[in-house]
Amino acid sequence: MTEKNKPILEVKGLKTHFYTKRGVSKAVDGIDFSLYKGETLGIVGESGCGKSMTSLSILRLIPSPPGKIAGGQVLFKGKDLVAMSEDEMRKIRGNEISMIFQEPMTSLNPVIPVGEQIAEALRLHQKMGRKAAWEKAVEMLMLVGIPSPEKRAKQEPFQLSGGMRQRVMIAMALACTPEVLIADEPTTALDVTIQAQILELIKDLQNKLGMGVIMITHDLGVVAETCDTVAVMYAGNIIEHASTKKIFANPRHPYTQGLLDSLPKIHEDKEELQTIEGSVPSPYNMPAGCRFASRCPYQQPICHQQQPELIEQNDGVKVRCWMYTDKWADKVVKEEAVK
Amino acid sequence: MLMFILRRLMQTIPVVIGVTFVVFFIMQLVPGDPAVLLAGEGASKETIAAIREQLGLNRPLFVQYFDYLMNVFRGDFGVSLKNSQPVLDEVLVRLPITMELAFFSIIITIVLGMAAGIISAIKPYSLTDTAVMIVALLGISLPSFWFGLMLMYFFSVKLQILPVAGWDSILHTILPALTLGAGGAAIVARMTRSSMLEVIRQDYIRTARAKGLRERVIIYKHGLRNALIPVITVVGLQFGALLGGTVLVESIFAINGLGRMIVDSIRMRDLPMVQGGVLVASLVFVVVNLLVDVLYRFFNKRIELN
Amino acid sequence: MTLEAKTEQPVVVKQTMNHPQDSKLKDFLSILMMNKAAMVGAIIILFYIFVALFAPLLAPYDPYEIKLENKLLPPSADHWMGTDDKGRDILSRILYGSRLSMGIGITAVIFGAFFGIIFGLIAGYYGKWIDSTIMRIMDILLAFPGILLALAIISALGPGLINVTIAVGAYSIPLFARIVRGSTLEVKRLEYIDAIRSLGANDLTIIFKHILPNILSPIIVQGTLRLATVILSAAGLSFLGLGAQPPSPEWGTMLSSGRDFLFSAPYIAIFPGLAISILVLGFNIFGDGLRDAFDPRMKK
Amino acid sequence: STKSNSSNEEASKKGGTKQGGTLTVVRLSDATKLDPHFITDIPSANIIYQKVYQGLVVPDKDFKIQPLLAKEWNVVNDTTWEFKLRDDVTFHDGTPFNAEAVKVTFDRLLDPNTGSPQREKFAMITEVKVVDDHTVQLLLSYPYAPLLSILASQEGSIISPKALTENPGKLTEHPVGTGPFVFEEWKSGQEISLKKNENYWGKKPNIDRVVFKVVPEDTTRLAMIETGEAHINDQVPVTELERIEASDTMGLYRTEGLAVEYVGFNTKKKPFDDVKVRRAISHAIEREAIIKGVYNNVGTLANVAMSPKVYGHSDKVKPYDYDLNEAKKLLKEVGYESGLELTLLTNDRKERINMAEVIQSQLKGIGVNVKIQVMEYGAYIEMINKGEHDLFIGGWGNATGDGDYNQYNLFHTASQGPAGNHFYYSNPDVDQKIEAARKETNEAKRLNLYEEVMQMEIDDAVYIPIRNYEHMAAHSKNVSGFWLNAANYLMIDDVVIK
Amino acid sequence: MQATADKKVLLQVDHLKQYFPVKTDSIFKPKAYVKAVDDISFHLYEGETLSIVGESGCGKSTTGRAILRLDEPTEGKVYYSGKDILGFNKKEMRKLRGDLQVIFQDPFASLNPRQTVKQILNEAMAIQDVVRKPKRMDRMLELLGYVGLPPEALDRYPHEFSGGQRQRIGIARALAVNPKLIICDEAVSALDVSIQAQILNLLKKLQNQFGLTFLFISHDLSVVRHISNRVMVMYLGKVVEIADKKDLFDTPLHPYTRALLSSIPVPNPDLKRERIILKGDVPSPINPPSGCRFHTRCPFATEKCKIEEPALRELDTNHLVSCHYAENFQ
Ligand SMILES: Nc1ncnc2c1ncn2[C@@H]1O[C@H](COP(=O)(O)OP(=O)(O)OP(=O)(O)O)[C@@H](O)[C@H]1O
Ligand SMILES: Nc1ncnc2c1ncn2[C@@H]1O[C@H](COP(=O)(O)OP(=O)(O)OP(=O)(O)O)[C@@H](O)[C@H]1O
Ligand SMILES: [Mg+2]
Ligand SMILES: [Mg+2]
Repeated sequence: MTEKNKPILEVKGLKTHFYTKRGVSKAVDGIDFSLYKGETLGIVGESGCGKSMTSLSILRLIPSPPGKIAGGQVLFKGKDLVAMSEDEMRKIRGNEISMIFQEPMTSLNPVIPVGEQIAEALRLHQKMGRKAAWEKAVEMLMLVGIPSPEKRAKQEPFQLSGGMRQRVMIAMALACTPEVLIADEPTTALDVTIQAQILELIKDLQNKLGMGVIMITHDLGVVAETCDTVAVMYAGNIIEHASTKKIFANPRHPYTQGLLDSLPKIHEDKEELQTIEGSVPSPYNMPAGCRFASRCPYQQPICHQQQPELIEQNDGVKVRCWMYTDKWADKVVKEEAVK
Repeated sequence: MLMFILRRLMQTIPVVIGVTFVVFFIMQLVPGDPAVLLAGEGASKETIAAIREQLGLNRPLFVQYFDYLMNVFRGDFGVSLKNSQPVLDEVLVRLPITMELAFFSIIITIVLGMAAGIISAIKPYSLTDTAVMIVALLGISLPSFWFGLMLMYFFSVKLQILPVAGWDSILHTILPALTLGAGGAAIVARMTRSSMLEVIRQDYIRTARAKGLRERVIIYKHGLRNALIPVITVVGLQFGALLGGTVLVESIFAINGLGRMIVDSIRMRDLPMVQGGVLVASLVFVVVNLLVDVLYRFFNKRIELN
Repeated sequence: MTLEAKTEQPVVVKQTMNHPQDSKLKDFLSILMMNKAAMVGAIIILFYIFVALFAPLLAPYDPYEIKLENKLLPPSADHWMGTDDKGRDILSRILYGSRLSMGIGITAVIFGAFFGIIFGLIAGYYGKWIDSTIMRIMDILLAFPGILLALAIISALGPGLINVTIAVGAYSIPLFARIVRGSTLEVKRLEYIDAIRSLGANDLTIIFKHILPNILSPIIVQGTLRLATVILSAAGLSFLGLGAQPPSPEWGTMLSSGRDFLFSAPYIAIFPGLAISILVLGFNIFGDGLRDAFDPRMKK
Repeated sequence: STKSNSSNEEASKKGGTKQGGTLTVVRLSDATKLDPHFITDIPSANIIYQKVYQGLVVPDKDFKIQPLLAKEWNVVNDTTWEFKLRDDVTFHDGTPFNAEAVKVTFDRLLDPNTGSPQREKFAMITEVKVVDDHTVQLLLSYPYAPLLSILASQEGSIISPKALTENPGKLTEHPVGTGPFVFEEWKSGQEISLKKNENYWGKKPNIDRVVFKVVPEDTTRLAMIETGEAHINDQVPVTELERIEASDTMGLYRTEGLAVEYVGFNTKKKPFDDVKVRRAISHAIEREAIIKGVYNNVGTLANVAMSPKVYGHSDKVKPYDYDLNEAKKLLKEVGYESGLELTLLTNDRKERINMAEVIQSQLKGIGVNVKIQVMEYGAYIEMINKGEHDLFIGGWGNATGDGDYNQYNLFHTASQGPAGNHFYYSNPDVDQKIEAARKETNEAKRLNLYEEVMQMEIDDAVYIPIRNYEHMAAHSKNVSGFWLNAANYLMIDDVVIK
Repeated sequence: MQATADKKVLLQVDHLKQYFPVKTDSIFKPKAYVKAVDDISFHLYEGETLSIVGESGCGKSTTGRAILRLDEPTEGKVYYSGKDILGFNKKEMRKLRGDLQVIFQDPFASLNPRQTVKQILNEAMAIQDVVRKPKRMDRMLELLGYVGLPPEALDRYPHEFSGGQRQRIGIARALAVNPKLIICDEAVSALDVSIQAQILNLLKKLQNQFGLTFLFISHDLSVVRHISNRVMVMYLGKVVEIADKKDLFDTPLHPYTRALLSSIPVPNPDLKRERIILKGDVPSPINPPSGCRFHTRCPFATEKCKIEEPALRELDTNHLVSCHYAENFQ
């Protein structure tokens, strides 16, 4: 993709913590990334690693209390969203930055016709009249490929199938032609054939509208097919960030490696799959060192002592692992790992 | 929808028949002979026997019940043992009064309850919220007859701004409706609050926020309508409780309603009146439930899919 | 079949928890403790239970002793809550009455819950015509306005503590049945029920060992809330002259006989009224707290 | 003769009486039927008695019989009574009142096909003979001394012959009589209204209308009087006495009644078939405490089951005195010194429950353990009619004010059960004397007979007399001129509303 | 292990139908049915893994449940070891249940939250009475060993385990009664990839160890490809294709299978495949389309497909397909 020099969205050291009675859960703990116009950034990682919270933090939609943005900046076209007033923020939501949620079943208001759910954002942000907004809503439904959109617009969500509802969500998100679209697992609830339709649709629309897309998923297949760059998250951190090709061809971080290895490959037969032993540390009680250290096949003392930084390698791949630093004792292992 | 209503109406038939059956046989268990009560002080055995004969109380129970049922289907609810008036007339005089009372009460329940619930839910855990909820809890915890008498004491006897009893003008309805509606209002308030808080946690509210809508729009347009669904159910159930409560309120405020009629008739062992009264009361209850279901469906069409 | 040496070392999430049963209870209690309202409710209820248990020790006078010369004394140092129209000490009567009123409440709820649970479980588990038959019968019960049902039952059985209990308990049956049926339908769909079924367990085992324990929380919540209602209904029956038999110091009876003095000696009605209201309040807020504590969203 | 401390009677006499207005009377329960031949309850009778309907004779304030529709009467022989009727009376429907009307009324009452529950009271009448248009004779099968008292009661009301022949069924809901008030409307369960009879033969009432409203709750009724929403409440709880007296908007009217209250024994049931047990318990009840403590001194201490207002009463008969030692001694004699368990049955009237509690507490003193059984009226009646009770609290209304209605129903063997003898008492001597008294036309002899009978009953300790009724009414201070007769009928002819 | 023709048939499903009545508003309208499974036949060889794939709602779970008689099938026959188990009475069925076990999708819902692992396993053994009481403890430890859980796990409650561990408990419970056939209904769908891999490895290991037969229900084709010997593709209550895994993945003969295979996102950005994007949504099983049920979405549908329902026919050895034009894809 064409990388314009200035990113449209820049996340710097974002921290989102949950202050609960059990302690502080560091769901997002220092995230940095940039998104350029027309680019699709994939965020992957296993369940609970903080993907959704990252995206919600960008729009300042984290449930609060108990959640709170504890630090960092989210620069949208140079302005810091974190520091904005709620009124200003509202002007951006749904207008310049939109979001598609994971669950099409529950993310639409069950008692309001879908057309109205699209039109209300248009009336608000584009100052359209009732009629114009409705017509535009119908047009949007047509754009996302819903047959007989005039009829469908008047229906309520329960009358639509899952795939259609997800399309409605997309139409809603795109109605005001935002510059950034955040798609939080837009297809997990859907069948593969429908998933293919939806992904195709998002890609099409992105090409048409040229927006930056953040695609959140844990399906590496989806990432491979749709994203330009990928950020891999683990326990509230990005642990690797690179172009899609590079990550799949040559994963650096042991976690990324483990993840790719544990996928059953559709075009090869293996009797036994690779697995990653152990489990994710509790978000209430993060280890001092690398968060993957206890599960890492290459772990060394330093890994347990200090958390590595996300460091950009020569080839532009960013990785958060001691192996790729000078502090790593056993260079051989590192070489092997790179290979 | 029409079909749904029709089917539900059909379903009420066995319920209503069941009700008459239960009433009939419970009343047989009740000690006390209507003939004796009608005969009055000092009546001889012969007099009592004559009255019993005259009322047809000598026939076998099943014959009595069956006859009764058949007559009901023909629209004949029998005559009161007490004053020989057609039961249907007596019931129809009182039904509108009780319905009026119930109507005003449920209005109080709904308006007061929802308003309080919304006020509470908008700023949960605030001082207002706590205050409103404490009042609501008190409302639930007061025995209604006690509350009614207190209201009467203050507003009618002390302040003399409202009439004590009767059912003649709109002023007369205030205290009884308040007495009857207060408990329900408290329940509805709490329900509305928790339902609102629940709804506000839902994904679609997040969606609405993500669209950049104002908080007010989110609460009233996206929140309230959904929050009302469980509230409607509660209001429906409340209506049932309310019908039961009319007995006490009608006694206190001397309202000539169905509840009091049934109680008086039970005391007089006036079986046809009890039957007729309970039959109509339960019909009302069933119809109200049906109405609630229809409303429920209206607000939440999703359940049609199941 | 050999035990493989190389087993993947599983990670046990909470290494520290050695007594799961305790910890569950503790979890639950700690959530309950955090809910201030529920604590207030629990304290109120415990206080009443304490009073009920030690009424003979706490009561300054014999609650039954009639001293007509002392009648209608206003509250004073001798009689903190005054005396009633027969010269009995109201405080002592209220203290003793706690046994009756709570007794009625608890027994009635247990009575209602018992049958409600059985009907609800059977209806929910077996479904089909059994379900519709049972639920129609429940509808019939429900279609009677509650107090009328109670009235009918009491007229049939005669007044008295036990019959009042049965009467107000009976109206709780359909309510419990509905809740239990709903929860049963929900739990029945869960996969562990299918799992146990596919192991060949019989219906009784499934219903009582696997479904019932998992639907207890709504039942308990409903139970505490019902307790509140039941106590009020029992008082309402006393108002209609169908409550406990004299000279029982049952609160509803005291309250309703006090209404004759509402304007001249209001304390006769006020104190039992307060006793009822506060207890009902206690059960209500405790029930609400329980509901929160049982709410899976509050757990983690 | 009444203890009335209210100013209402005097008020009506002085000054120019104000005309018009609607009198509102609030009452516990609704009427059941308005046909005098079928009425069996006071609330119904009260609506029509002396208001819509009148009889040949009427009791005055002292319950002495006075002429009404009959100007005069004489006893032709033991079994023939002749009445001279007024000739200036018409029924509300315009039919003239005459001897024929009397005949038609009584013929209907006596016709077994009518099925009147009151028929038996008049069973001694064999024929009603029209002598001329305004003279009528009642022929009796046997001498019957209290005839006038039953003619004066509401059952003796004379009904419009036109209404009777055309549509007797309608009389249940629409009475047609000769009284000062004409029936207007009956809203079942709510109120009954009567309006002034503009063609009344006697002194026309001051008020235009009277409404009897049903207000079941005691507190509410009184509150209505207090606020002026209603004028008269003739059922006042004894506990409110002081409050009413202290109020500046309410007045209290009190008058002695015909009814009595007593504690009865089921003499058929063990151990109450033993007169000693009955006497023991009679000795152990401190009746004065009940009058004062429970009844707040409303009513007087009864000495027999007949009120002083009833013809035949004697104050020479003395009940058992309060003597615990004697009671214990008697119990010991019959082997109950270690205690006795019994059940005291009462209906759910508040005062009676209170009385039961007090009795329970009193009997504890002689080691008798009383279980109180409160029953709702219907069940209570059924229980005592079946004779399943031990001890019960009962009362007798004495609607006619004559000793026969009292003694025959309460104590005659033939009256066991529903008719009134719930003591299941049977004593041939008593039976015989009651029958004799019934036929005795000599007043002194008759009174003597009753005195003897009552003494026998007390000796047999059939019951423990407790209280002679006193009727009370609370009224708004702006009404005056009403009174309650001894049978608790509200009299409103002279009412004035300020 | 290969499924060969001379293998013994363990389970035979013949013309199985499962219709669920749906509530209609009308009392006059005929009752409507969800035709969740509509006349399907297949068999399972001993020791093999047969997978059922297809989109959500196509009747996979229903098939599994019908075989287990968790729901009584509307019509058809199920033979287990040659015996018609639908004719079994309650008692016989209870006994048979020892042979047929099931592992469910949701590791959170499939264990009674109020029972410890010990109680769960103990109850399973007690119900089927497979192990005498004194020996049960040893057996439980053995079972835990198979699924890779430490002995301490016995005293814990399900909520104290992670999803993967719970799924292991479910597997241990199924193994406790020495089953021959295990139906895995989406047994790994709810798990994260790395845990999914652990469980898949475990299942394979156990199959090798005990000669188990699996009916593996999933919609994840890469998982299916990994674990199965043969694959059956369902669409809207019908079988559209059954074949050996290799045949199916290499030469899918049904247009639906082809679309399905091409829809799977492959975690390889270099692999650019030609994707068949289907139009429209899955039709309702209450009113399935006439003729070939797939014709509404099929890119190759003709008039014939709308009218005539294709039979399931053997186009290649062991490769059955129900499409009029399957030959075109050979
Ligand atoms: N309300 C909350 N209270 C406390 N912690 C929370 C809350 N919501 C989320 N978290 C924490 O935030 C972490 C990240 O959650 P998030 O939803 O971002 O995960 P995710 O990567 O989107 O997972 P998934 O793939 O399951 O959607 C979780 O581990 C959880 O502990
Ligand atoms: N008990 C039931 N009552 C009514 N309809 C049912 C019932 N069980 C399943 N169905 C319907 O039968 C169809 C097939 O369901 P089934 O659960 O077998 O699908 P599936 O292939 O397992 O789907 P998934 O991949 O979502 O689990 C669906 O349309 C479903 O709605
Ligand atoms: Mg997420
Ligand atoms: Mg399934």
